[in-house]
Amino acid sequence: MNINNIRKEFPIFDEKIQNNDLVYLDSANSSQKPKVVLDRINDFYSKQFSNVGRSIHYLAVAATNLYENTRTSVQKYINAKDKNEIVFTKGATEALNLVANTLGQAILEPNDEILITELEHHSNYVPWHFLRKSKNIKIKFAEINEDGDIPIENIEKEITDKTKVIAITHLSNVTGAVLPIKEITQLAHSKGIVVVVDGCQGGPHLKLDMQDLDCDFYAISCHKMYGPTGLGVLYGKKKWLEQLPPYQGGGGMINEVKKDRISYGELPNKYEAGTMATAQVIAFDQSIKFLESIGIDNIIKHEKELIEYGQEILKKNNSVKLIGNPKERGGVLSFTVEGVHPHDIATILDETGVAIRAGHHCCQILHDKLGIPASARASLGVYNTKDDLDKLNEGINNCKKIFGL
Amino acid sequence: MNINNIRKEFPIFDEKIQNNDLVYLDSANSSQKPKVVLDRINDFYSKQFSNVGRSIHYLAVAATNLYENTRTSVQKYINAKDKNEIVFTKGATEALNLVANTLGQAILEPNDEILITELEHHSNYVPWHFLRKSKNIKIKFAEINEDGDIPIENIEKEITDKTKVIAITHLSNVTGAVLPIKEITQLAHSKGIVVVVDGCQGGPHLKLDMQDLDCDFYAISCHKMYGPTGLGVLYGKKKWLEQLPPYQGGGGMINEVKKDRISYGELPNKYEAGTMATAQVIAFDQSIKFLESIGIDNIIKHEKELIEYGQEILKKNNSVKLIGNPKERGGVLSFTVEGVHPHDIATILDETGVAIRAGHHCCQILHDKLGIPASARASLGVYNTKDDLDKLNEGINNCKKIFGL
Amino acid sequence: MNLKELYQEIILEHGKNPRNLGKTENFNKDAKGNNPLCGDNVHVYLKLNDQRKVEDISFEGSGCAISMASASIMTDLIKGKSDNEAKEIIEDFLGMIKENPELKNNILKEDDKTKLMCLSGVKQYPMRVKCATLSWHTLVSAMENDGKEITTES
Amino acid sequence: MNLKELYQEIILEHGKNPRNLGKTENFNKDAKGNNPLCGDNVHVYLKLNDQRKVEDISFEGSGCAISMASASIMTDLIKGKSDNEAKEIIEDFLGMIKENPELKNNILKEDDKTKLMCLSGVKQYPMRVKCATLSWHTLVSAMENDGKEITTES
Ligand SMILES: Cc1ncc(COP(=O)(O)O)c(C=O)c1O
Ligand SMILES: Cc1ncc(COP(=O)(O)O)c(C=O)c1O
Repeated sequence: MNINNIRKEFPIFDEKIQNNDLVYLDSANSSQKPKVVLDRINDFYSKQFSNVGRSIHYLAVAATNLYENTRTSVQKYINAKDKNEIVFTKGATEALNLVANTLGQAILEPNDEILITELEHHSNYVPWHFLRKSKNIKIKFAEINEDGDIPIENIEKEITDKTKVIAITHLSNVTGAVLPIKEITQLAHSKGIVVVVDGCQGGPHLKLDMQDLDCDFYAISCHKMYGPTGLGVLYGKKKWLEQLPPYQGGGGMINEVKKDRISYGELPNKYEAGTMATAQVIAFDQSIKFLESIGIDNIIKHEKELIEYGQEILKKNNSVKLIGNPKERGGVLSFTVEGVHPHDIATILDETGVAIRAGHHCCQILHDKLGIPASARASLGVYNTKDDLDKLNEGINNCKKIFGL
Repeated sequence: MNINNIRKEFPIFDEKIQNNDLVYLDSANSSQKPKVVLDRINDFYSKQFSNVGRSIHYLAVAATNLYENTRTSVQKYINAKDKNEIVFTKGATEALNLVANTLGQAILEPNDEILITELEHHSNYVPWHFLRKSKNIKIKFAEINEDGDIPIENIEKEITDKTKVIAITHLSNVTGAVLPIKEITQLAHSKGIVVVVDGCQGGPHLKLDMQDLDCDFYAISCHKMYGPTGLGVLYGKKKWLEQLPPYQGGGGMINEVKKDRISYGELPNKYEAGTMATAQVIAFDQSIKFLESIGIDNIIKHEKELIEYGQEILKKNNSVKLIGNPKERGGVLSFTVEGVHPHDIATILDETGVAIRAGHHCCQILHDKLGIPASARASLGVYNTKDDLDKLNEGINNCKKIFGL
Repeated sequence: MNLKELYQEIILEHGKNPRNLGKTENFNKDAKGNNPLCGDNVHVYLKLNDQRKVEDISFEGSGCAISMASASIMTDLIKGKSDNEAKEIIEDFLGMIKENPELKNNILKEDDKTKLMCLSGVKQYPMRVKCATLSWHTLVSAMENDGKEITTES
Repeated sequence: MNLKELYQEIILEHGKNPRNLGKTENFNKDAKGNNPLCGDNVHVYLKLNDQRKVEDISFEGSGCAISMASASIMTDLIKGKSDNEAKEIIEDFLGMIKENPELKNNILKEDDKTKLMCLSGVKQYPMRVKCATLSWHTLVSAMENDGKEITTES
């Protein structure tokens, strides 16, 4: 894996950002895009564009085939059994809303419990919260331990007879903790509990193997996986997608429409109402190919080195406090600096081209628990280098200087 | 308005489709995209990419501003009062689902009636149908007259004390009928009825003036307006968007998140959960600018000429039967050919590069009413010419020859 | 691509004058098929006698020349066959449309095979394959009589 | 852009040692403010006496140097002013942050104005404007005492 060649595939690194080289450490928010993806979007629109699945002229047929090819690529990439287990959505957030809404319609009863964790992103909490009101569902929170991990015992002890769903992140976007999904699924399934995984950070950083994880649903955010914005993937086991009701209604998802009744189409159409994000789906095939060309094992190895290096230098920097110390950490280094608020850190780093995120990162519950209103987060992509982390550290030192620390 | 120059702005017309020039008559399905839009997508991704609304580094701030600029452009283009009345969705279908779902939660009671029309696209029927089951709502259908129009009397006579919502298309994607939305809104509002307009075909073909129409909601499909796929706009009057509950939950749409309660953000964030279609929104600004640079009045005039010419030549062609004869027809010419099924027509036309759509165009109710299983549809965009319609007519003649008619 | 191959004489003729159109009397098995994309639908009726022979078969429905011709030819060829023979013919036909260059079964006579092969023109028109196969899938469903409505998405 | 202008001595000092932090006794008006994007929040307490004079004012909350300094300076300057004077100062400050090059009011003394002008560095940092204005918007809400929680989105 040659990092210089990889960086060359991302046009943005040719740009100067306020006269600085870009040190992009905000990939957990959204990753940059390789040229192959951009070219595919452009080519599709300028040479092959048509809507998919509706018309039968040449362009429409070709576009439909390309669209379905991506479904197959995703199926293979995440090792799903059937291509119809892949549903395209507008993002991971929609995917999680789809699951919460349809499980809510079909299998949840008042007083049933949904178990989530203190690590969850708002996108894996608010959709379940809706069911509190509409269905009188209870939500329980598995607690983090002092390392910012969720050990399986903390899950186990919150499970009751009423627990119907465990909705859990694969990789925390704040502590970077990688959760033992496979073990959680085994435990959950032994009790008949449905497992929904928020795979937003798992997508870019981990090997995705649905047969191994055996979860019932897995939500992916394509724009964090070197793909276009406005696209997500919901993986759902066929038995669920067949059994659950549709989520949105409209063109393309129907079978027969009469004035007094409507029957719905089969998978995958059932969950893809209306014109989909055609160009984005077609271009996402290139993101998968890009990931495959490097190899997820190489990516994991590269990022692990960076994480270790980052931890090392930040730990040496007194007044920096790393958030979490999970057994297995992926992609993310969150921290606070004694005496400097995260927003001030972000602004000062930005001045030298170092882009990080400051705030609660859509994890207010976790920040409440940690007793801090906000944190600073440096998050990694395949294109980052140790040099980027050195610049991060220099920036932090600059903060300390400005704040007289 | 110079049609040759306009065509030059669309790269697809430089392509050969199976050795033919492309005669694209499927714009009601999805329009082709001008180069400015494609360049904007490419530029944004390759030089300026970041997620919006979350981070405070330079790229994030710039992207957020660009994103919000499009909101303002759309506001102006459709003459909405407030930029926060513009909500970005994944498509018109999602926009209509959002409205049906949130009205269903907030104001609809069992036995209330929704009035739609026989012209409606499935996307403006299925979302309301969901409320039949979940809320025991009734759906009534205003009938078409023999011209494929919905005269206001046909609306008026279906209104009862129970009618809470009229959901209606601005321009039929099959008969091309332009409906008198302004008058319908006046009538509806005098009875306290909410008006939801499916503006998918209104968007590209009509002048959009929310103050004039005065409807409560208007759904737009950006990919039919020379914009990217995976994007729609919901216009909603502020009083509604403020009053109605959120639709999807997730990052970005919250105010405060606690373990036992959640409060939601203000407009426009409330309805934009999760990472949005950032690049698509930013590029859609160019679609608006493209439309403005030609001028909707010029577009209307050009398309009217084409429609008249098309009607003229098709009427002369015996064995062609035009569907509908509305007072005002926009953008669409649907027809059948005696003795040739629409699919066969589409296949035969395709052989010479003429792309039309065959089927029920997501309007099964209408086709049932017309007593035909399917129709052929030629639909127009700003780039079409009389020559395109001549080729359509030649293609139809070729069908007749092949079928020995 | 070649329109002439798609719209061969025999297709056009069967499309225009489909055989076995209507609802056969005393049918004991039936199934509906539907193409949600375009609105085509077909209803296949079957009379299977005690010897499991297709005593009568017919169809109702509307569709393009290809789908009408396909249903017409299908019903013509299946009539009088045993259910096992019918299954073999169906499988052979679907295999031919999908990938095989030729029909392989030894049940049909050569000129019947020629008729069926006339439908092979759709291979070059992927979106039209469904038109040619809908009635066949529906026949399978009728024979299994599992009552499941067939859509062409599968 | 210039970090030195943003983080002037006086900002850093107020940020580190905010004045009037805490919950003033006997307050009769208060309001909460919140920036949902980053989690900053502030609670402003106000004692308005019978002559509609701000007898006491304080705030609780957490935030960045800019937001703490802004609330600190604000409470310092508003204390002792009549409600009309307070409103004029608020308007003037918000106008300055938004677009005006200078403060215009005649209520504040020159060195108080200088203190406020130290916050003008945020103008070059659009995402930080909210940090500087949150406590001010919250003060408006407290004075109107309409109980509405302020978010920075408006
Ligand atoms: C009248 C009408 N309504 C709704 C839709 C659905 O729009 P979209 O597929 O962009 O969600 C369409 C387009 O197919 C349409 O023509
Ligand atoms: C862990 C996690 N879950 C959910 C989301 C939401 O994903 P999206 O914004 O792509 O819908 C994110 C990204 O912000 C995330 O990091």
